Amino acid sequence: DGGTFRSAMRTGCIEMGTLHTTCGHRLDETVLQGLVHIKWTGDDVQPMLAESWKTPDGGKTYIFNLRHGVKWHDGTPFTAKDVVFSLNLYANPKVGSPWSQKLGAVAGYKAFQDGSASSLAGVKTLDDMTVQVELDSAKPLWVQLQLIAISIFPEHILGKVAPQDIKGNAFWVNRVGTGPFIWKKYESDQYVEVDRNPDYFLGAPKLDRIIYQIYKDVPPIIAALETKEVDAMSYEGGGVPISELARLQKLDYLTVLPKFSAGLPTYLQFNLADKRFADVRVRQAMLYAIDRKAIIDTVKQGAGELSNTLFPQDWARAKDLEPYDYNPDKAKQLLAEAGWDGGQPVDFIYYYSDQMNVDTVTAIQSYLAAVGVNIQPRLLDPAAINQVYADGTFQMGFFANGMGLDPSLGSPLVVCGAKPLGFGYCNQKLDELFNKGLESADREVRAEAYQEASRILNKELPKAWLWNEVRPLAFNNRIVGLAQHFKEQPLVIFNHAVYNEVEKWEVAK
Amino acid sequence: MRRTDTLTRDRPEMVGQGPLLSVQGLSVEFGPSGNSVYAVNDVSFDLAEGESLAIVGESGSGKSVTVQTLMGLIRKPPGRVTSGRALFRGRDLLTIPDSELRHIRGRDIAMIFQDPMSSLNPVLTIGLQLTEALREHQGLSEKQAERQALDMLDLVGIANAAQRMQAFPHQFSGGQLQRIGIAMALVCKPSILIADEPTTALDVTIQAQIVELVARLQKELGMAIIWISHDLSLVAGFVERVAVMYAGSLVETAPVERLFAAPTHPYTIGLLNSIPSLTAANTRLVPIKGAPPNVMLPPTFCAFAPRCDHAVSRCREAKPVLEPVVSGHAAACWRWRELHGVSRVPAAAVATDRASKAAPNEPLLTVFGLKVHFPIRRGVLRRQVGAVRAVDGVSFEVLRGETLALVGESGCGKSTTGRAVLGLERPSEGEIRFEGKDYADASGERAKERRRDMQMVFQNPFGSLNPRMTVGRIIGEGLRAQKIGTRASREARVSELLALVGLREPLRDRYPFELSGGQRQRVGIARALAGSPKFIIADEPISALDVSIQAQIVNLLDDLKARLGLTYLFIGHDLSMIRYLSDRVAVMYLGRIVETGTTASVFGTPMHPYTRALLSAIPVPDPKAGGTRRRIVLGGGVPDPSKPPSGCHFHPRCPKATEICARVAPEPRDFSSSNAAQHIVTCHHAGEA
Amino acid sequence: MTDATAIDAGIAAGASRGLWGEAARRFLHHRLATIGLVVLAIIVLACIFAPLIAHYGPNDIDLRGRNQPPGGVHWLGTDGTGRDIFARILYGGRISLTVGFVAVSISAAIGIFIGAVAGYFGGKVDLFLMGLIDMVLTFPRLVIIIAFVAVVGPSILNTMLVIGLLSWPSIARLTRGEILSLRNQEFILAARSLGTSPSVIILEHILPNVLSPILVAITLDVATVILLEASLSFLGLGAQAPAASWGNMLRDARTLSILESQPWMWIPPGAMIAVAVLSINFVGDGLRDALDPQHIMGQGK
Amino acid sequence: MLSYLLRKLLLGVPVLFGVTIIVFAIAHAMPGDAVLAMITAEAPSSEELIAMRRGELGLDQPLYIQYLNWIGEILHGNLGRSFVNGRGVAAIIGERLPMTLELMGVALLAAFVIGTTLGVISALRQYRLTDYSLTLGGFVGVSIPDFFMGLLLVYVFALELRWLPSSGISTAGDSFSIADNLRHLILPAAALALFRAAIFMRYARAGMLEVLNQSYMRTAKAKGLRPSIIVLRHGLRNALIPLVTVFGLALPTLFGGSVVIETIFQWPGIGLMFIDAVVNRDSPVIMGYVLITAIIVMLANLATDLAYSVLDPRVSYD
Ligand SMILES: Nc1ncnc2c1ncn2[C@@H]1O[C@H](COP(=O)(O)OP(=O)(O)OP(=O)(O)O)[C@@H](O)[C@H]1O
Ligand SMILES: Nc1ncnc2c1ncn2[C@@H]1O[C@H](COP(=O)(O)OP(=O)(O)OP(=O)(O)O)[C@@H](O)[C@H]1O
Ligand SMILES: [Mg+2]
Ligand SMILES: [Mg+2]
Repeated sequence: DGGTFRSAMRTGCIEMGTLHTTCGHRLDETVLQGLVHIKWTGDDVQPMLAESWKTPDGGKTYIFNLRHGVKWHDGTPFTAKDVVFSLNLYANPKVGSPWSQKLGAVAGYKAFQDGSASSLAGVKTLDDMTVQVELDSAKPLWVQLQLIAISIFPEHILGKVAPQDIKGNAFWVNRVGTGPFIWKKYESDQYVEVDRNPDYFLGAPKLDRIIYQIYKDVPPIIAALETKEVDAMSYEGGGVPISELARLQKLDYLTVLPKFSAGLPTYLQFNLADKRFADVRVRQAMLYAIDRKAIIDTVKQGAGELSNTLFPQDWARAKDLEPYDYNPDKAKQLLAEAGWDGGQPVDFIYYYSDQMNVDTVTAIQSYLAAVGVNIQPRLLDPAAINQVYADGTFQMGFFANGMGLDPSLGSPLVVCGAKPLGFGYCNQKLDELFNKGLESADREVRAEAYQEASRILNKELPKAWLWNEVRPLAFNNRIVGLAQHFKEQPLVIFNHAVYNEVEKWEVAK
Repeated sequence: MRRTDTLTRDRPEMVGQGPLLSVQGLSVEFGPSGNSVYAVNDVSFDLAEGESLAIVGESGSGKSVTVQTLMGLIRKPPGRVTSGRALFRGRDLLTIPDSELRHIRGRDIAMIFQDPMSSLNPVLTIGLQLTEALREHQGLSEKQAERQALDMLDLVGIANAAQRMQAFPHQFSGGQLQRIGIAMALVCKPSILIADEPTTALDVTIQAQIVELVARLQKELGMAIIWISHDLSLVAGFVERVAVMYAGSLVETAPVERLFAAPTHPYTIGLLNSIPSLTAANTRLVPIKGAPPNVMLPPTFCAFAPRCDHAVSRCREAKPVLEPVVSGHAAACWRWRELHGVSRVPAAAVATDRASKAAPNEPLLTVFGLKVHFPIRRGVLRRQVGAVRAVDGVSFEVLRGETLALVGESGCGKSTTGRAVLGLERPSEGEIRFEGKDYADASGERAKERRRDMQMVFQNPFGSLNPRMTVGRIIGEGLRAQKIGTRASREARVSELLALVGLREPLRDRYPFELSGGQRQRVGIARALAGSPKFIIADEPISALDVSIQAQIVNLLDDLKARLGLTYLFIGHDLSMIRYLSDRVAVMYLGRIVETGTTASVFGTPMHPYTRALLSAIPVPDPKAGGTRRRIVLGGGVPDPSKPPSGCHFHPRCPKATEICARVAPEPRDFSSSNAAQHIVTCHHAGEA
Repeated sequence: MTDATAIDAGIAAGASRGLWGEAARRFLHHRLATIGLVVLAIIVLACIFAPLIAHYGPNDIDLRGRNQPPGGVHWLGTDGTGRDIFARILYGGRISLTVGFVAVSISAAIGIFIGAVAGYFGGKVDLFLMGLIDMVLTFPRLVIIIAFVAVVGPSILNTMLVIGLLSWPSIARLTRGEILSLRNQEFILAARSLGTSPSVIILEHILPNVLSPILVAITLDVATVILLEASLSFLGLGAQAPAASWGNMLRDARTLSILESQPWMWIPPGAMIAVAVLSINFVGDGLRDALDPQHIMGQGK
Repeated sequence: MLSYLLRKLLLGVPVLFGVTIIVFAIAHAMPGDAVLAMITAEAPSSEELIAMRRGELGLDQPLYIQYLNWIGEILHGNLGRSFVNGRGVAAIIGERLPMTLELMGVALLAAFVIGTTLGVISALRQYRLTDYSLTLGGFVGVSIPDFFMGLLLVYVFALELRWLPSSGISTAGDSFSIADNLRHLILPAAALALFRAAIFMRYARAGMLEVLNQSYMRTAKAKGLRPSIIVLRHGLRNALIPLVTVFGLALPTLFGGSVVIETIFQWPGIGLMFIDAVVNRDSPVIMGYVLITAIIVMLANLATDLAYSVLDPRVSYD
């Protein structure tokens, strides 16, 4: 009797399926599996359905040796066909997965997309248990960077479904995978129940089952954590709200990790198409005007790491960055030099509606007002924000983007012509540096490129970097293994890493 | 001879027996002390087994509160019994706990209420309402209780009782409901029946049925009865003793004959004087002057003093108590001894010649074949499925300078006729000629002319005055609407009108709620007179007023007629009043006029069976007449004007109906003995013996 | 006021003496209503003169002095960004009360107009307008407001507009019912028989008489709308940060820690909503009694 | 009666038609659409993909065509398909409606029973301490917004006293049991009910006071009936009649309230679904929701009319 682990889950998009949402990946860690998963230590990937892989040509061709003896939960053996099927599914234009870009480097992707081919030319089986993937050009970090969020689906089930019907297919509420837990039951907006898979290829889990309890709102999760109705408040909803930390820390049955790095750069967004923000002095002035340290110390109760560039990774940041220490006089001076017109209000959008972020926006508004920048905050939901982005109808904003895993993931924010998040920023030098970082597997080489990039980003401030987000997490001590994992993890990379080794967790006796 | 027994009940040999109910010094107040309504002040009376007592008094005089206190029905708070005892078979009803009193209520003392419709629970079947008291008090089974209730319904004359037990109150007519109310009160065979104005809300013909029924049942069942009324004439016929109340106090009690023969208290005398006599010649009514009393004042003086011609300073300083005048007759007046023997009609009364002085036979208004139908819509598409034939072919003339009275039961179409004449209701058919001009479809200028020439005085003196306008504005409204005169001249005219109807100038800035009923009605009259109309329709202008005030208004209307040369169409149902004030009478039944003629001929020799029944139902303020008059009690209730009976509308209730009546609507025929005045009757059997 | 001057000053002055004077007297006799009115007046005045009363601006943050309990400097303490709660209560009251009054004014204007038209003209017009009323009544108001605010974007102005545009049916119904029952009152007939024109009948006879029940309904609606704004703020659709409204102050306090250990953040806005709603309800009750002709008549009898 | 019902239903058709137009307009006027709502920074989408997805959902067609398509679906008894997960809207609503109805039904019933009882007691004890305290309590009840009431209840009963679960419809993973479900129901239902109980109380009190002044109550008393019979059989029956209207009017507000309460208590009803749909710009679901609630409210109004005629024999619809 291994007991039940109840995990809070703040999502309602299970029915849509892994291929179309960004929010259901946690389930794939326990039910479906990928070829590889990112290690919970965050620094490497770990073989899963692929037992091993090699690249004979320095990153252009990958050969994956699949794990033998793996069975789908319904008893069907897992084979190379499933892998080819799954990669094609992600890339299939008829499926329309937002993740398809992850396979953008695979040979034949373009042709598949524009309809001139009916599958990815670069993906093929070498035998029943071997798959070969060929890329357009050498990408030494392809597996580490692109493959981690790709799940492998059972061809014998989903193969029968027309690609356009994949979204919202009944499969997603009755998933058949290869993972440590077997899909048992889904109750819409209530929970997903998964049961122990005794035949799991990494060993039978100790837990009997996991129940993912679904919540729409954060306060109920906190209450449930407190009343022991759930065991874990991990990344969901931004972790434990800062305001509730003290309260949870008092409870002896919880382990609270108050300063868990989220690898999440937070910044002020500028619409550079608006002439007022085209002047770099204006952008710099904004940063000088805000006492970020005070905000982190107070509103965020220490939950944030001051940052002056895009990358959260220490190794990717130069040491000699301009710190932009709080200096309102300098801010005023810069604004004056740039001829800033303080009378005109600035439309300022944001979408984190939790109290801490609202307070943060309030503080920012107040600091900016003090130097004569009159922002008018406007809370939007994602759809509206995307519309606003598409139309370019905003002036400033307060946002964060998760890119903890690798500095390269930050490129969509700042490279030339980046859509929709670039907003007109372009620096060829920066683009080159990003490419350089991707073309090598050597940490030294890459660090050099990214540090140079960090300097540019620090100086030009295409976005005004504020800090890297910290997410407090809390777990019930009842579950052994869970909190330990997080404690040793350098940063929470969304929810990928968490469920490695879930088969080893257990309920405390 | 029970009557003699009770009359002499306080002779020494009777004392030992003791009365069934003895009320002593009862006082009831409402509201917080210091700001109380002194509803009942020191009231005492006895009731013997089987005796019938009437308590008479005007609205607000404390009649209901008195009897409701006995039964523990007043709400406390705000009500408070401040003194007194009420011994019923030796037990004080005022002090025994409610749980005990409950067993007396309904079983020993039962009550019938004024408005039959509202005193029955609208959502319960009458079967349930009839049986619940039986089951409560006698522990009967449902079956047994039902049987008894059925017997009782039979007794009060509800046909098809078994089936009707399942019906709800709204499925009965007013008369039937009151019968049910009576059955409900009698079902436990109480020893005292209290009837609180059980007929006031009913039509004249139905009222007669009920009075007859209660009088009969009282004799049959041998119970004592307290009958409350504001109408002295109504009770004259069938009670043994009368107690007159004024402002919460008993002012006079006497055996009924004695009260009529030798009233002692000035108020009683005043009441009797203000009732038009059916038998006496046309003497001018003698109203009681002034307005009803203010019950907010502590009862430390004679409440009638402000209205009393004989009041002296003592009357205003101390409150008189009931003193025996003769055995069985007591009065509460400081001066009864001096006033004793003062004639009922004071010397001031003038005999007026009410014969019409105006040139006869010149019609001012001619209504011919008037029909007003209100459509009834039903069904998914709201199609018209029928019509309420409120007025269904009415023709009459009003001669210049006369008063034509339109009488008939509630709902027969009197008001609708009046409104149609005035243009407030669009006639479906017919002609309305005023001074020769046809007004039936008048609009614009013509309608405006009509406004100036004709006006209306409404029935309800409160509802017809906008509660949010001052008296001055109300009276001046017509002048403003028709843009007559300047602002100043209108103000002057309002003052003139106020004086004309006998209202003091300062009242002009009051609001209707600050006025008494009589004053309100004067305002209504002044408003109607503002544009100097030639013709006034008075739609039951006195029926909502107290008896003592009615005479004031009637006299006022009379004076105005004489002074301003007005012509009236007077709508009413109080026949004795109509006889008094009208020159000619038109009797209406279910949308049609059945008989028209001079007042003398219609009242003297009524020809239509309906008119006869109506006339016979008039209560006579004379106890002696009560026994001798033969009432024609009509069966059934007033029929539904949307489904009028075929042929003669009256035939289902007509004692004389024959087969032809159901088939053919009779034509009007003139039965006048002289050529001067017609006497038109619409009946197949008119003139038959 | 003497009789003579009352006549000179015309109806308005006369009214203050008689009916309305009487109503005012009754109202003042209604103890709770008087208290409600006084409290409400104090709140409204305090909100209007907020800059004179509060020592701090509603948005003056003081990050180092956040979450301070009530004390000598900050009377009601400070919130999560060190803003003075007392100041925010006063400025927030401006928004909450403005939303209440403006939204209800809009709905009352629409409601009275539509109700009056339906009631007075009857027939087909009535049928059509009743259909419209039914339609708007079947909408779950909050739900439509959520969708609507998503369209026009959250702001106080939009909130007021939307609430106003969706809340009129009850007032329209009431107005229509009152007018229907008034239409057949004898004093209206009397006015018609005097040749008074329809417009004068509506203005002088109908409106003053329907106004009092409607006035009562309106006051009660103000209370409802204040609560509705709070619910909208809960959903993030009411007043936008950093502006304060009682509703979003209450929402800001929506964490268990604050509930437990920083009651100065939620008790004041909660209490203000309750007190305002309570006083408005009391005032409404008082008006009901004061303007009810039955009560007035009770005097006469 | 039947004809009345028919007429009402027929009248309902144009009303519902109007509802569809307004709802469609609102759903489509919201900034952003279902495709944009799905885009996140982690999964940026190309413009072609966005266009393709719009095409798939039919969002590229002119609005009136979209409206006609939708109406066409409705006339076939469908409500269209969710943009988010492609499931039939009718099926989704059908799955969740029972939960919302359970919550609302229990809340409404509890509010009605509690409110009426207290209102009647308050009326019977008019101007006494009980009356004053109940009236004051009622006023406080109507001044607390739903969401704050929910929070207070969770704090007191789930966190401090640990009597009741803080959220959900049943203990996740356990086989469904009524008792468990009811335990979960108590707090959200109470949060919805208390406000309305206070309203019912006020109306019940007023209604009962009015009834107490009616002469048939005097008649009942004059018959010497037991106080309980007088109050219940004669009084309450009549006092209930005006309450029916209040009951009917409470329903639309209850839908609004349940959106808030379902969010706070993670009650998986249509309110929660609606909020998600708004965020996701899932217009078929938004429209389906409003249409269904409008129909329910309408039917409930009809039921109110029926209840009226049952409670009050004088009322006859023709
Ligand atoms: N509940 C009450 N509160 C205050 N005053 C009351 C109450 N009930 C009766 N009164 C007052 O007591 C007085 C006597 O009323 P009562 O009903 O006994 O008169 P009545 O003679 O029966 O009149 P009516 O002919 O109108 O029935 C009236 O002035 C009335 O206003
Ligand atoms: N607007 C209307 N619509 C439908 N029916 C009406 C309307 N007005 C009056 N009636 C009906 O017409 C009939 C005659 O009404 P009317 O008011 O003329 O009677 P009445 O003789 O004046 O009675 P009462 O003595 O009660 O005043 C009644 O049955 C009444 O219900
Ligand atoms: Mg009475
Ligand atoms: Mg009439």
